[in-house]
Order: sequence, then C-alpha cells, then structure tokens
Amino acid sequence: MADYLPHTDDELRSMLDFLGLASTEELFNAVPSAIRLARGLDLPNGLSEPDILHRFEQRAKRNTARSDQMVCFAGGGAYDHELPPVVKALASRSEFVTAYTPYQPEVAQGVLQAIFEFQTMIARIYGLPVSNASLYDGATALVEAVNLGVASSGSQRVVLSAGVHPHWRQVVTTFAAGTGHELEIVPLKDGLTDFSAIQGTCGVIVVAQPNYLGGLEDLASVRALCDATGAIMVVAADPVASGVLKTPGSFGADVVVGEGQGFGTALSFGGPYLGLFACTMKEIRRLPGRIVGETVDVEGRRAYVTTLRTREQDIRREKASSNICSNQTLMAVAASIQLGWLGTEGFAEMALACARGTRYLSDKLRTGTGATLLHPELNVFRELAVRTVKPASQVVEEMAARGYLAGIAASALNGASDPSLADEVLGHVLLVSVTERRTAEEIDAFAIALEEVAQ
Amino acid sequence: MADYLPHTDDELRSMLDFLGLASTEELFNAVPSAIRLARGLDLPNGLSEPDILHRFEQRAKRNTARSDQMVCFAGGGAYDHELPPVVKALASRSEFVTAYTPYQPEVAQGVLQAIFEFQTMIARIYGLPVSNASLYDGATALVEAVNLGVASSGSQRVVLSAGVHPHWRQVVTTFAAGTGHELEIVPLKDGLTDFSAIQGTCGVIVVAQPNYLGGLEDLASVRALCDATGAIMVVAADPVASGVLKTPGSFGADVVVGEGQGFGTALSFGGPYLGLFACTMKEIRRLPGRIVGETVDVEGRRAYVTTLRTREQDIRREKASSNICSNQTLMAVAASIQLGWLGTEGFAEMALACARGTRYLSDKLRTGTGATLLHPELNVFRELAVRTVKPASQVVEEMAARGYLAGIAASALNGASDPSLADEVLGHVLLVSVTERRTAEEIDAFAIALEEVAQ
Amino acid sequence: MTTLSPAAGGKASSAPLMGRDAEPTIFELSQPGRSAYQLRTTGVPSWTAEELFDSAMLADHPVPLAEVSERDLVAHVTRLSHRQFSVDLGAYPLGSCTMKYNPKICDAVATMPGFAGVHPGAPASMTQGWLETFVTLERALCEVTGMAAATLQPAAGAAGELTGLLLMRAYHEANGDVRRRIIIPDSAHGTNPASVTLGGYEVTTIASDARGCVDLEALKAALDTDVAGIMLTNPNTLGLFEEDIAEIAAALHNVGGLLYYDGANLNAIMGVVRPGDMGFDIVHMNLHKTFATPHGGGGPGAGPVAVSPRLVDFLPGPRATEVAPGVYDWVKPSKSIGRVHGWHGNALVLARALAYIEVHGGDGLRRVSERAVLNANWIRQRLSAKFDVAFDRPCMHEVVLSLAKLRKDHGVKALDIAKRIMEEGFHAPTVYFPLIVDEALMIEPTETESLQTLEALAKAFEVALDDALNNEAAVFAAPRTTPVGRVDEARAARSLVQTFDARG
Amino acid sequence: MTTLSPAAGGKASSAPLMGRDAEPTIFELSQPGRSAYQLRTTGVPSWTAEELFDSAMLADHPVPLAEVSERDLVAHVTRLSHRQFSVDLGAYPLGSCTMKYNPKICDAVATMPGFAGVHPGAPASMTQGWLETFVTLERALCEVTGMAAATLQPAAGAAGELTGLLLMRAYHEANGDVRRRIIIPDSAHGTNPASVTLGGYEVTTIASDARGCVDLEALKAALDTDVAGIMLTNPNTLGLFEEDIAEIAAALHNVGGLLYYDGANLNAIMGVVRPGDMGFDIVHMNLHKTFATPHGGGGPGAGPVAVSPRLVDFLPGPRATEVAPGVYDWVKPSKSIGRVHGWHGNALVLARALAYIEVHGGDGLRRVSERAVLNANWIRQRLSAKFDVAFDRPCMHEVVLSLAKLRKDHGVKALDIAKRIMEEGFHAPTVYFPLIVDEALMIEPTETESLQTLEALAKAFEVALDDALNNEAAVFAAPRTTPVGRVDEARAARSLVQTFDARG
Ligand SMILES: Cc1ncc(COP(=O)(O)O)c(C=O)c1O
Ligand SMILES: Cc1ncc(COP(=O)(O)O)c(C=O)c1O
Repeated sequence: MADYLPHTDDELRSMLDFLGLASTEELFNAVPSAIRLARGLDLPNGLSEPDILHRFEQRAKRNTARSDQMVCFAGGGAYDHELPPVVKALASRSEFVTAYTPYQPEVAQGVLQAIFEFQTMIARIYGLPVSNASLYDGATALVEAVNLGVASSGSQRVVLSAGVHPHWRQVVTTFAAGTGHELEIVPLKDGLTDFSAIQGTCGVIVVAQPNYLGGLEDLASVRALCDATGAIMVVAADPVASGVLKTPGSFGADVVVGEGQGFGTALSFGGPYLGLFACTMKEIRRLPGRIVGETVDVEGRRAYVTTLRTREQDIRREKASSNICSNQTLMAVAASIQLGWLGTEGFAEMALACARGTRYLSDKLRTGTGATLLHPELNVFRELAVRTVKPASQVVEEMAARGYLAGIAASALNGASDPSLADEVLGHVLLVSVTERRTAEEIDAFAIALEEVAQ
Repeated sequence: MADYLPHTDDELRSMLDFLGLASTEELFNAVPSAIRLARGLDLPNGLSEPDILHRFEQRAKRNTARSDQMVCFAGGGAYDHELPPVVKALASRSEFVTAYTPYQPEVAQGVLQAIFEFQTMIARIYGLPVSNASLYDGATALVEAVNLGVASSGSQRVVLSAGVHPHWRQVVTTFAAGTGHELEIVPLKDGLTDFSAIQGTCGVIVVAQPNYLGGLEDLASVRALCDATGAIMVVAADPVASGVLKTPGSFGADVVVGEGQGFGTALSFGGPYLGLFACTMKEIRRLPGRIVGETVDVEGRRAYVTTLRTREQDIRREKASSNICSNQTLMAVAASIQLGWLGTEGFAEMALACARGTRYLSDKLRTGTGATLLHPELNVFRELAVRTVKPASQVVEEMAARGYLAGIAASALNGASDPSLADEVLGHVLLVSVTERRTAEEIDAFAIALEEVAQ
Repeated sequence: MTTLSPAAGGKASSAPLMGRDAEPTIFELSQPGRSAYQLRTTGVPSWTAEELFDSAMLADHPVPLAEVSERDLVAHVTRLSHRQFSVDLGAYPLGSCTMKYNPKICDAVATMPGFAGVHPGAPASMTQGWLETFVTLERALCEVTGMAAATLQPAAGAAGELTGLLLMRAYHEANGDVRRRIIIPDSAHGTNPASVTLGGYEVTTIASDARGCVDLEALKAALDTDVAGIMLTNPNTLGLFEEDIAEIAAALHNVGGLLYYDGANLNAIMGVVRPGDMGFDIVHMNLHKTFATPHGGGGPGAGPVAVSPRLVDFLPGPRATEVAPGVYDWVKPSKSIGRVHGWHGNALVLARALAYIEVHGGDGLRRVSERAVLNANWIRQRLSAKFDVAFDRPCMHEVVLSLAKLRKDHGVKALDIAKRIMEEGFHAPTVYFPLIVDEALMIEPTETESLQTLEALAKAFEVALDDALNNEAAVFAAPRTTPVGRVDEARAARSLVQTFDARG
Repeated sequence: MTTLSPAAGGKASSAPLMGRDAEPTIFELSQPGRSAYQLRTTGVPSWTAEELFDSAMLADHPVPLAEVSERDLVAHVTRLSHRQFSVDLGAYPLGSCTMKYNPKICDAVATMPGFAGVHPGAPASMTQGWLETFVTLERALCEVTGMAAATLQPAAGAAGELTGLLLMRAYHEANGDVRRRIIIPDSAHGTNPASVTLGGYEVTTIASDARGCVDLEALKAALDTDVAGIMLTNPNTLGLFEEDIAEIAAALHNVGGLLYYDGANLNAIMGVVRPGDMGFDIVHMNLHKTFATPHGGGGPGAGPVAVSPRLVDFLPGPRATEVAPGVYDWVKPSKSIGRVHGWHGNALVLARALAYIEVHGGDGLRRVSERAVLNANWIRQRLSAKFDVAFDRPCMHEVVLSLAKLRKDHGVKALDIAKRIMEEGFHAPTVYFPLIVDEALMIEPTETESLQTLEALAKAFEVALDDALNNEAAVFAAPRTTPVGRVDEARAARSLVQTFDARG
C-alpha cells in the first residue's frame, strides 16, 4: 500500500549511490548525533486513507452544532450565509488551491486577476479606493489597521469602542503588548459607543459598524471626533451591511477592516476566514500585506502583478509595513467569486433579507417575557442582543436539544466581565443573528422555542 | 433573482427588434396555433437553488440505505468499493464533465487520451486486445455482446446460463423481442451452470463469471462447448475478479462484458454505471460504440481520435453495429483514474481483499442455523448465496434496523420464480457481498446479527 | 450592429499555460513498484490466493496496470483536463447537442451521500426518497411532453428509441397486428435508423421536401398497414418545425401506425407545444440535452420514454409508483416489455433533471425554450448576410448553414471552417449533419449564451470565412493554437492502435 | 545518468488550449440587469430598506459589483484557472515554500459538513469532535517538535513568529526582566525581522560565516542580557543544518535568552531531530508547508506555536484541553498573553494537518523528511556539474545555487533563468532569496516528486543555462509560452492601478 512518496526501492538505492551514501541515515550526517532523535516518533502508526476518513467521520459526529443539522441563529462575527454549489465548485479548482503566492506573474495570472477583482469589489463595498489581497481574519486586520493608524498619526493613543467584537478587542490588546500602543476602551451607552469622554489628541479611534450587539453607530460623529482629535478613523465594518447602508468610506473613514467570511467561506469553526482591509490612497504605502496591480507584458497585453512590494517584509524586513506573508488568498478568490455571483442586485438583496429577518425576529421578541430585546429602540443589522431570564449559556444548551444553535452567550465571548455590558446583564445576554437563509417558518418556531426555554 | 438565462430586458427587446418580431411568442410562428399549449405548464413554480437543495436534503433523508450510514453487505452487481477522494476530485473536473463527445479531436485530447488509457486497461483486465469506450451498463453491454455474437456466428440461437444476473437476463430477453434471437436459459446445478444438455449448433453461449450466486464457473469447458457448437463465447465477467483469477480472455472468450461500476463510480442507486466491452481483433469491425485510436497531428505529434467510425450509427445508420451514441464516457474516465490509482498491485490487492472478506464471512456462516451457506462447497468471488430460515426479504428489513444493508433477497431480483433457483429456496436466498471495505469487526458483528435475525 | 462589450468567451477562453508537448500515457509514467492505492485496514486474515481458490483458476501473473504515485496521477489527469475544451470554458455551439450551461446545483444534488451512496438493490422501504424523486420527475416529464406515463430506465436517447420501438412492437402484437416497417425522414439522426433495425423493423426513408420538412405526399404514398410507425423529431434536425405535424399524425394513425418523437430537440418547445398535443404516441427525452446533465465527454445521459395512455401498460418495469399518498413502491406494468436497464436507469442523471426542472418551474422551462429559439434566430439573422442558411427562414433552437458554394468556389470545406473557428476560442459547430445538407454547419447556441457571446461567435464565423476567401492556407492549417494540430484520422483507422499495447 | 522514462511533468504539464488573449475582468463582462444569485424563499415580509433603517444610514445607491450570469461567471473563473500554474499541474520547486503534493484526503476532511459547517461560537459541548481534533493535533505537533504544549491560533508562519515573540516578552516580563534585542542571522526570512519589530524588539543581525551558518563567535560577541532571544530556522534558509546548534542554544540560555525556531523548514527533519532537543524554547510550524495544506495561491496557512514547559502558562488561549478522558473543554492558560486570532485559528487547516499526520504516522513523517532531503541532494549533485552551488556541501531539503558568475560573465540574471525554466513547463525556483547569496536560485523539490521529475527538472535547468550561454536572447525573451510574456513590474508600481476603478 502506498504513501505519497514515489520512490521505488530501486530508485532509492540508485539515488543514494549517486550521492555516495550507504543509507538514508547518512543524509543527516550534518545533524550531530547528540541531538538526534534516537527513537521513532511516538505517534500512532500511519493508517490508510479510508481508515482516517472513517475516524474523522466519527469525530464529526461529535460536532452536533452543524449548520446542516441545526438551524443556525448564531452570528457574532461568523455567519450562515448562502454558499451556493457554483461558488464551491469554482473556488475549489485545484489551480487556485494548489498554487503558491503569485511570485512569477507569467504563470499566475489566474490568481492575480482574481485578487485584482477582489480588491476592486472590497474597495467598492467599503467605499475606499484601496484594498489589499487579504489578511488573516477580521480581528488581525483590525490589529493591522491600528498599527497603520499609529504609524500615520504618530500617536500611540488608541481609542477602541467597547462595541468592537470582544475577541477582536482581545486580539488588539494581545498585540499591543508588542507595539506598545496605549489602548483605551470606551464603554457603550444604551447599546452605542459613548465617545463623549474622549478629549485631547488621539492616534486612532476604532468603532465597529454595527457593533457587536448589532447596534448601528453614528459614523458621522465618529468622523467629527477624529477630526477634532487628529485620529485616524478606523471602522471595523460588517461588509454585508454595505448592501443596504452607506459605506464606511462615505463617512470619511481612513481605514476600514472587516471579516469577509460571509462571502463564500463556510462557518469552518472560525477559520480559515478572510481579513478585509481598505484604506485611503494617502495610506497606500503603509498598507499591510500584498496588493495586486494591473500592468502589461512585453507584448503590451494586459497583465497583473503584485506591486508596491517594497512595503513588504521580504524586502523591507524590520521596517516593513507588516510582517504578513501568507495571507488568505484562497478565501479572497472565493469571495470574488461569491460577490460575482451575488452581483450588484444580489449583494443588496442579501443585506436586505438579513435586515428583514432580523426585524421579523425582533418583532416577535417584543411581546415575550423569557426572551426580550436588550435594546428595543436600537437600529440593528443582522445581530440582536436578546436578554434571557435564564443564563444565556444554559439557553444555548437547551435550545440545542430542540435543534437550534440559538446564538452565542455574550459571556462566552467576554469572559467574566466586559466594558460593553453591565456585570448583572452579561450572563443573560444572548447574541442572535438572522441571515438571509432563515425562513419565516424557522423564525416563528425559533421565537416560540426561545421564549419557552429562556423563561 | 436569477435563473440561468443571461438576457436582460434591453437585450431581449433589441434581439427581437433585430429579428423584426414584436414578442417572443412570434418566435413560434411556425407552430400551428391549434396544437400550441394554450396554458402554462402545470408544474410548480420555480424555486431558488437553496430551496431546491433543501428539498433534496429532505428527500435524501428518506433514503436510509446509504452506504455512509448503513454497513453495506449488498452486492448483486453493485458494490461498495473504495472511492478515494483523489479519484472523485479528478473525475469531477469540469473539463471532463462538461465536454461533449470528442468530435473535434484537436480540443478533446483530454477525454480522448483518458479513453485510450481506459481501453488499454479494460483490454488487459479482460485479457483481450480490444475494448470500446464504454456502453451504458453491464446488462446492456451483454445485449450488445449477444448481438455481436449472432452477427458473427450467423446463428440466432443464444444459450444463456441461468447464472447470469437475473436483471441482465431480463434485459437480454427484452431486447431479443426486437432482434428475434432465440434465447435458451440453461439452469444451474449445485450453484454452477449445467450446460450438459446443450447440443447442436449454437450462435452464442453466455456464461457469467462469477455467476450471480458467486460461484466460479469452469470457463475452459465453456470454451470447449463453444468450439463444439460453433458458438461465440460471451462471458459476463466481474472485472474485479481479474485481480486474482485468470482473465476470461485467457480461456479463449470471444467477447467479455461486465459492469465497471466498482472502478470509481458510486453506488448511485444503479446508474449511471459503466458497461464494459472487450473482444478479439476478429470482431473489431462489429464492435458496438466508440473506440479511440492513437494517431498523429499534422506536425507529427502524438494525438488521439475516435476511429473505425464507419461502424457507428451516425455514418452507417440502419446497418450500424449498434445504435449507441451517448455512452458513459465520464464513468470510463473515472474508471481509468481509479485503475491508475489502484495500479497493478492495488488491483490485485483489492480483489484479494474481497475474496478474503468473503471467505471470512462464509467461515462464520458455516456453523449457523438461521443463516447458512446455500452452496458450502463452491469456490466463490465477492458474492455469497446465504440461505435464511426467515424469508430473505424480511431479513433485509430487520437487519436494516440494526444498521446493515444485509444483502439482496434473491426473490427481489428474480420475481416469483427463476431458472437459477428452486422455487422452494428462492424466497430464502439472501445474496451477500463482502468488499475490501468491510472490516473483520464489521463482519463479526454482521454474522452474529444475521444469524439471530434470520432464525 | 452596435459594438458590444467583450464576451465571456472567445479567444481568451483558455489561454495556453506552458508548452505544447503531448502528455505521456499513464503507462509511460509507470514505474515498477510505485503505487497510489490505499485500502482500509480490515483485520481480516491475510489468506493467500492459493488458500482461497482452486489453483487452476488463479491468475499466473497480475494484470499489469500502471504503477504511479498519487501525485503523478493527479498531475497526469489534471494536465489531461487542460487539453480538453468544455462548456465551462466557453461557448460550444454544437448543433443537435444542446450544450447549454448546466447549473452546478445539479452536481450538488447528484453527489449528496443520501442519493449517490444508495445501493440500487435496497428495498423500496429504505429508498423512498429515490422513488419520490422518480415519481416526481416522471410526472413533470409527462406534463412537459403531454403524455400519460414514462419509463426512466433508458440510459440515453438511443436506448429510449429502441425502447420506444419495442413498445410499438408490443402494442401492435397485442393487437394481433404484424407490421414490418418504420418510416424515417432522411434528415433523421443516425440513431433512429439504427434503432429501427435493432427493433426488428425495416427502415423506409422518405425524402424531405423543399422546405426541409417531411414531404407529406411522399409520406402518404409510403403509408400502409405494414407501417408500424414513424420516427420524427420536431423541430427536426434542420431546426425547423414540422408544420404539418397534425396531418402527419392523422395519416399515421389512419393506417394504425404510431408516432415516435425523438426528443433530442425538446429544448426548443417546452411550454410552447407538446409532443402529445402534436399527436405523438411515444416520446423519448434526452435529459442530458434539455434537462441539463452535462455531457461528460460523451455520456452519461438518460433517455426516459413517455407514452400515451394506450401504451402505458407496456412500459418497462418495474416503475416507481406512488401507491398511497407519500408512499412509493416498485410496480411492474401489466404487459411490460421488461427491463431495459440493469437497474433503474441512470438515476443520478434523473435526480439532476428533477433539480433542474424544480429550480426552473413551468414558466422557467418555457423561458428556456424561448431564449434558445431567440438565440438561434439571432445568430441565423446575424450570419445570413455572409453565409448561406440552408432552408432560410425562421428557425427554432438551431440553424444549419450550407457551405456548398464555398466548397465549390474555393475548395474550402465545412470542416475547414469548423477548425478555423476553434482558433477563435470557441468549440466548432456540428459539421456534416444533417446529411441532407451539403457541407452543413449546424449551430445551436443554446439559451445560456449571452448576446455578447453570440456576437463574438458570429465574428469568429466571419473571421473564418474571411480567411477562407482571402487566406486559404490559414484555414487549411487550422487549428494552430490547440494542443494538437489537425489530427490524421485516416491513419488512425488504417494502422489501428486501439490500446497502448497495440502500438507498433 | 541512465536515461529515464518520461516524467509526470515538464513541457507537457499544461498544453495550450486556445489562443493567448487576456481574459476580461468580471466588470467588463458585466451587463446591467443580469444576475446569477439565488436566495432562499423565506416568507419573511418584504419590508423596504426605508422601513427598516433611519434614512440617514441608508445607501443612496447600491454598491456596484459585477452583473453577470452564472454561466458567464463559471466561464470566467474556469478560464482564469487555466491561466494559473499549480502543484497539481506539475513540479513547483519553489525553495522555502515546500510545494509538495497535498493528498486529496485532506480536502475531503476539510469539506465534511461535520467540520466545515460548524459555527465557531458553538459551545464545547456541541463541538467535541473539533476539540478532540485540536487536542490530538497539538499532541502530535509537540511530539514532532519535542515541545510541551502548543497554541493552534496563529493563522500563518508570521503570525506564529509574532506570537512567539510576545511569549518571550511575557516570559521575560514575568521574570521582571526587561530585554530589548532579538538576534537574527542575515540569512533569515523577512518575516523574522518584521515580526521582531512588531514584537517591540530591536533586530540585531549577525552575519553568516563561510559555511553559510551562524557565526558562533559573532553570535557570542552580540550576546548580553539585553538579548531576549534568537530566531533561527534549522536547517537554515540555505538548506544547511546549523551544526553548532547545541552551542548556540547554550550561549543563548547562558545570557537568559530564549531560542525561537522558525519551523518553515521542519519538512527536513521530522523524526530525525527535534527543535526541542536542539534547545529551542519556542517553535512555530507552517502547517501549509510541512503538513500538506495546499497554499491556495497565497494562503490560508496555519502557524501553531509550540513551547517548552516554562512557557506553557503564557500560551494564547483559550486552548482546547482534554479535561477528562474523551471530554474536551476550552481552558485559558494561567498567564496567557491572550488571543491572537478572532476565533480558534485556521481550524480547517488544522484538521487537514491532523489527517496528514494520521495517515502518515510517525514512521511516515520521518520518511517524508528522508525523501525530501534525498531529492534535494540528488538535484544538488545532478546540477553541481554545471551550476555553482552556494556553500557546496550536502544539504537538507533544499539547495541554493548562485548565478553570480553567469551574471558577471554573460549578463544573465537568476530571474532570466527562472523565466526560461518556466518555458520548460515547471514552476521556477525561488529567486533572490536568501539575500546573502548573490543571484540566488533556491530549489526545493520536495519529497513527492519522483526521480523522473527531478531528472526532467534538471534538464530544464540545463536547457536554460545552455540558452544563457549560447542564445541569450531566448533567455531574455522568456517566458514565451505562458499566458502572458514577461510582466512589466516597474510600470505596475509607477502608474498604480490597484482596482478596476483606478484605471486611467
Ligand atoms: C436528433 C437526435 N436524436 C437522437 C440522439 C441520440 O441520443 P443519445 O446520444 O442520447 O443516444 C441524438 C444525439 O445526438 C440526436 O441529436
Ligand atoms: C523560512 C520562512 N520563515 C517564515 C515564513 C513565513 O510563513 P508564512 O508565510 O506562513 O507567514 C516563511 C514563508 O515563506 C519562510 O519560508
């Protein structure tokens, strides 16, 4: 039976002969014997593909929260959006999947053009002229945005809305330990960021649109605040929202980042996802990561190539705009395909369908007692903060028995306490999301079940 | 929302204008109004892709006999063989899937070469020099073989072993109504064909290897009988068996047909499958269907093309060797990939593993009383005829509740009576198959369950 | 014509990647001792072949296949795929073949484990989803064709034809009626006469008239009670609707004959007119044409046969049947001609077709036909300025050009033009069919191609024509941009190399 | 060398199909009013946007994307795919990138609905299969690297590096130890120094010695208690094993510094020697290199970081942990530096890696490394007759050539040779890395390429060299067989067109 190694015994021998070696062991003569592993790796023996597939199928059975078997009302940064067969089929073509970073443009026009189209689409969605070829995910894209903002403004004072997804805040905090940025977290008031206390010069102001409780922030006044404080305006924006709402760029955001998972990538237990990054022309030389530009070949034919490479780590090394090398190109390619599939109209329709579904559910929860709206007056997008009588995490468990992934307990994202929610409600907030895939029938039944269970 | 039609309203109008038509209705002016459909089609309204996927998922739930959820011991001409991810990935490449018959060889070298490789592999497996590019399935391939045999021998007397799969016999019988062949079915004795009564000139003699109860026939004496009767020797042979047994060609078969599903095609509820057809050089001009040959292009580069086209219906019309046009090319391509994956060693190993598993199960059934071997002394391949105390069809239903597709009740294939089995046993014969995918653990548990249930 | 923006097709349809050398066969890539396969670890005892079988039966040497690594297998097959044109790469206006775009949802349905993983021998009780699929599809096909019931067993169009002829035979025989002849117009597809022979009938060919249609008088002259039936496709293979179909039907029925509808061209008329309403008794459909199963490089297809009420009892069986609301079982028609397939037909193709029908709905299917006819007429009109349209009048879903004059005046054949068109990045149209048109080029754009693509396609025809008139050598040398140049077909037949082992 | 049979690669790797024109952008294919999308029929009331949101928030016009049919989308993307080289089409000897063949079983695992369809916010109770996968993978990675525990969160190698540096920082800080410098050899990959900056450290670069390894004396001279640690890859980017690694480790540890292992080159040493046993404290792995996640045209990858016991408590969290036999939960390490990813890391990449590890087993992983090193040495030896090998001695999994002489004598650059090699149907090797080698060509054949392919690859190098010596023009004009010829990179940077809208 085979592994994936092509060498026959004869060839092995002839190759070693060619090298004047008596054994494969001698290939490692440069490795001092003192540090060599004297034993075999303590790992189970290899098994055949069907054995391993069987094992993974067994493991998969213990993942009950599957979107094809539970009706998914969970969001919180990861969404059960439509993922049509055509996009899966195209994005999984092996030419895209098994290529490296397009270092040799002559044989990489496929990936390069797909990225160029992706950049164009993301730039339009965020209302800014520049997009890169992707970053790891929304959270790390925000880290890069903060770094760019600090570099651009020259101030390390970074003001972060508590409405930014808790995980993203945590990631920004982790990396600030290295960069030394001074983070200030600004609390929410009635579900929206209360920037009123911010005064003095700032380097960066970060707001989420919508914030993680679903609330839509007033970006115009964030822009005003940035102007007043000299801060770079960074918006962590849900790109789906641009299907119905004004783009962050149209409010004057300097940098917009977000999570692109909803465009062609499965829920995937959180990764690989797709970090989106767009900015103004002014910041293009601080852009983290790769960017593809259009040019021509020797015969004048249109061609694409990665450009402005001198920002990147392989050239600029310790002075690079970022350390990123591998990014999430395949997801970017999938997103360009998915956005091509949605098109102008579908992109708008999908956003509207999310908004309608969310409204439909929120209307149902207005009359309940077990599950009620945390901020009934808020304009929200695709996320709803629901207040449950029972602890939210318990509600999630009990709803699972009824076939629902009911949402995410805010406490699961935040830990024991959080600047965005009062301590006494934290344990009783359930984040619920309604995408275009949820039918009225599903929402009706869900609302009833939730009201019963949350009691 | 979209269908798959690209025409925008503007384009529709401009195209009709270009044709001088006022409406699409006028496109059909040639259709007399008397016969036009005055109403819309009485079909449900179109739904979106996700709606339809959901509907098919609901339907799929009512197919409980899935090989990924029931342990499959059913065979009878359709086998749960290994179907590795690599073969699925390659065979589903859209260049193969969405191409037509290779009428223009310059842009069809991919399919043509894959068929050429397929032909080579099938010819080797059957031990004959010629294979075509596929027929619909094993049963219809047998019809073609009989037709070829009659044309070649000049005699319409066709002797068919009762050991040929009942469905295949039924198909041969159906088509004989058109061709006028005189069919004689020869019964089995102790599980093997009893040709002893056959005398006089015959046109064709057909035997199955193994026969549908699993029994391995004596092909040398069939050859002798064909020589004695002037008959063309047709073997309906399981191609998997060539992994361990002598090929039918080596016994002097003139034509060998079979079902190629086991090579890269899923169980698929019976289709699309893969009709295999191989023959001697002598018969090549009577070959049904397409055949690919090697040649060169104008610059002398190796190239492939469909050849000996004058046998085919589009050229020879009523005098063609067969009426076949579309065949099962995609399955042939999949088979060539699967056989490439198996390779010389894997092909032999797979056959041996089937034989071992079958032996392992049959040994367990030797001691039982509820389920026993119908022909304990027989040499069998991958199929076992098991005699059950309870009616076999009831055993199948009860085993399903234990998670097994236990086999096929012989009565389900045969109808009320059959030349291959005595009337009193027919209802109590369960056809069981063990492929290389069945583990000892599965077989152990299965044997115990079967013994209990069949009681 | 106004200038249109670039088309999703044409020259760019597939750029060269690297080089133009032949891909070796897998046998040449083979190295003794290499392998790719992996089988399940079973724990079953490792008996030798000798322990399992009588030695006389045992192979004395393993069947030599190829010995390659998984990596090399993947590279080999992926490279082969890059030597293959396909609908997914660009327009494929192959007349009579309906090479429309096939929605990927059909692939998704056909690969669901709950469909693809089901054993055909499992009892109805465990396969209700499949039986429901069959019954639902059968009903839809009957509505589209205006028939009473259908068998889903035939694996392709030709199999459907033969099944239909056997149904005719059984029907006449049940009436104690022995008939020997089947009438076929000279424009018919080759499968029609070939099927007639296999059905045990003789072919009576009738010539087409000047309109390209069945010559009604010639037909009437050929009719008598020895005629079992007629096989027609409507629109016919010229893409023209047989306007006299009602008269034809009456004439046939008058002599007790039946009408068989070759449904390869059904794509033209869905929701507009139904074979049943035209007077047909038996209809086969090519699901791989009209109902969007991709053609797979030559198959698989599916050729269900639908029949009028008087033929229902003769249908092949068993048939999936709704025996109580939502409950399905296999039922054999009372006078069934028997099975025509080893199992239930090309089931996954059938599932695809139902997905296609359900996603379109009744209106959608009609729209499919409207657009197919619109596109064909547009290209007909667009090309008619420079090309001779055979039987020049509005067509249905396809149009046939005749290059007879070009051949006569310039020695350029239809095949040359076809090869030259391929250099422009499109598949060639069908050549030399139907046989009744001299130097025929048969174009079926299908409904899924856009106006932009049609325009680009028309330009490709014009470029080819221009070369034929002004630069003959370029036409004869075409195609020069494909993985191989023009292929020596004669040599292939003359010195036959039908397997790798047959090489000299 | 004896003559070998044809290789599964080379010129034939992808034949041209048709033409060489550019594929239009999707925006150029767009037609107002066309669309491809289909959304579920929900039955939710059709409120207008105005009814749902404050009007000040509403978009005043829809975001213009493309408007294409599904058919045109498919053709467009499929054609793009034919303009892209990939491992599945042929050898891709890109040094430092480990472009091995990735078994398709990994794709199968990563697309299982029971893995791919799981929401990351679902509680541990409903995702035990995922947590088991994580824990099992973590253990395997620790065994391969000789470390105590690992975080799976970092999304790629660079993210792992930065995570590792933050771990260093946290560790030193917990010891009340303020250090400012990280030592990096000049042969290091660019991500290393870039990560150092982001980690808040300063880079101290030390030159390599004449052997291409860390200059032990220079290193010692650079060490003091301001040094937080060193980042090394071993084998280094020259493909050479740092034989003094034990001494290096001792020297670092002596001053209280930590050793960071850049695991991009782990493919060379699995089962042979472990970073932990070399004295490293922190190790990142590039699962997309060593553990067979295909590179996706630039990503995704995964860069887990494994650490020695003293760093375990600082790992990012929460970590999947086996809290009782077969029961898993998320546990945050006591002194965790916090999250480094929005969720749990690139989970599907992690699942792929585990499948790869489990299908290979311990022995298999060692075999992978043996063959990777064997192939690299074979190609080194094979090419050394005609090419200058930088630091010519046995290498590990890759080898670096220097074309400095060729450049000097003939004006032919490494890039020219790389472009010419592509005409032979292979991907080019890495050029100009590592920076310390003049006109570097870095070849990493990987273990999945066969001897036949290696030979064909060597021939391609020779052909290119031959042209460089005898037919310079051909080298400068290369590649001529690819979808586009040599690309004007300078123009791309000069007149920037970074989106379709930025076009002039
Ligand atoms: C008019 C016509 N009839 C019949 C057929 C035969 O159909 P199939 O290829 O499915 O056997 C074809 C196929 O090309 C056809 O075009
Ligand atoms: C030696 C080395 N280190 C680090 C990296 C960075 O890894 P990644 O691209 O996953 O961020 C690479 C990738 O090319 C590399 O080759």
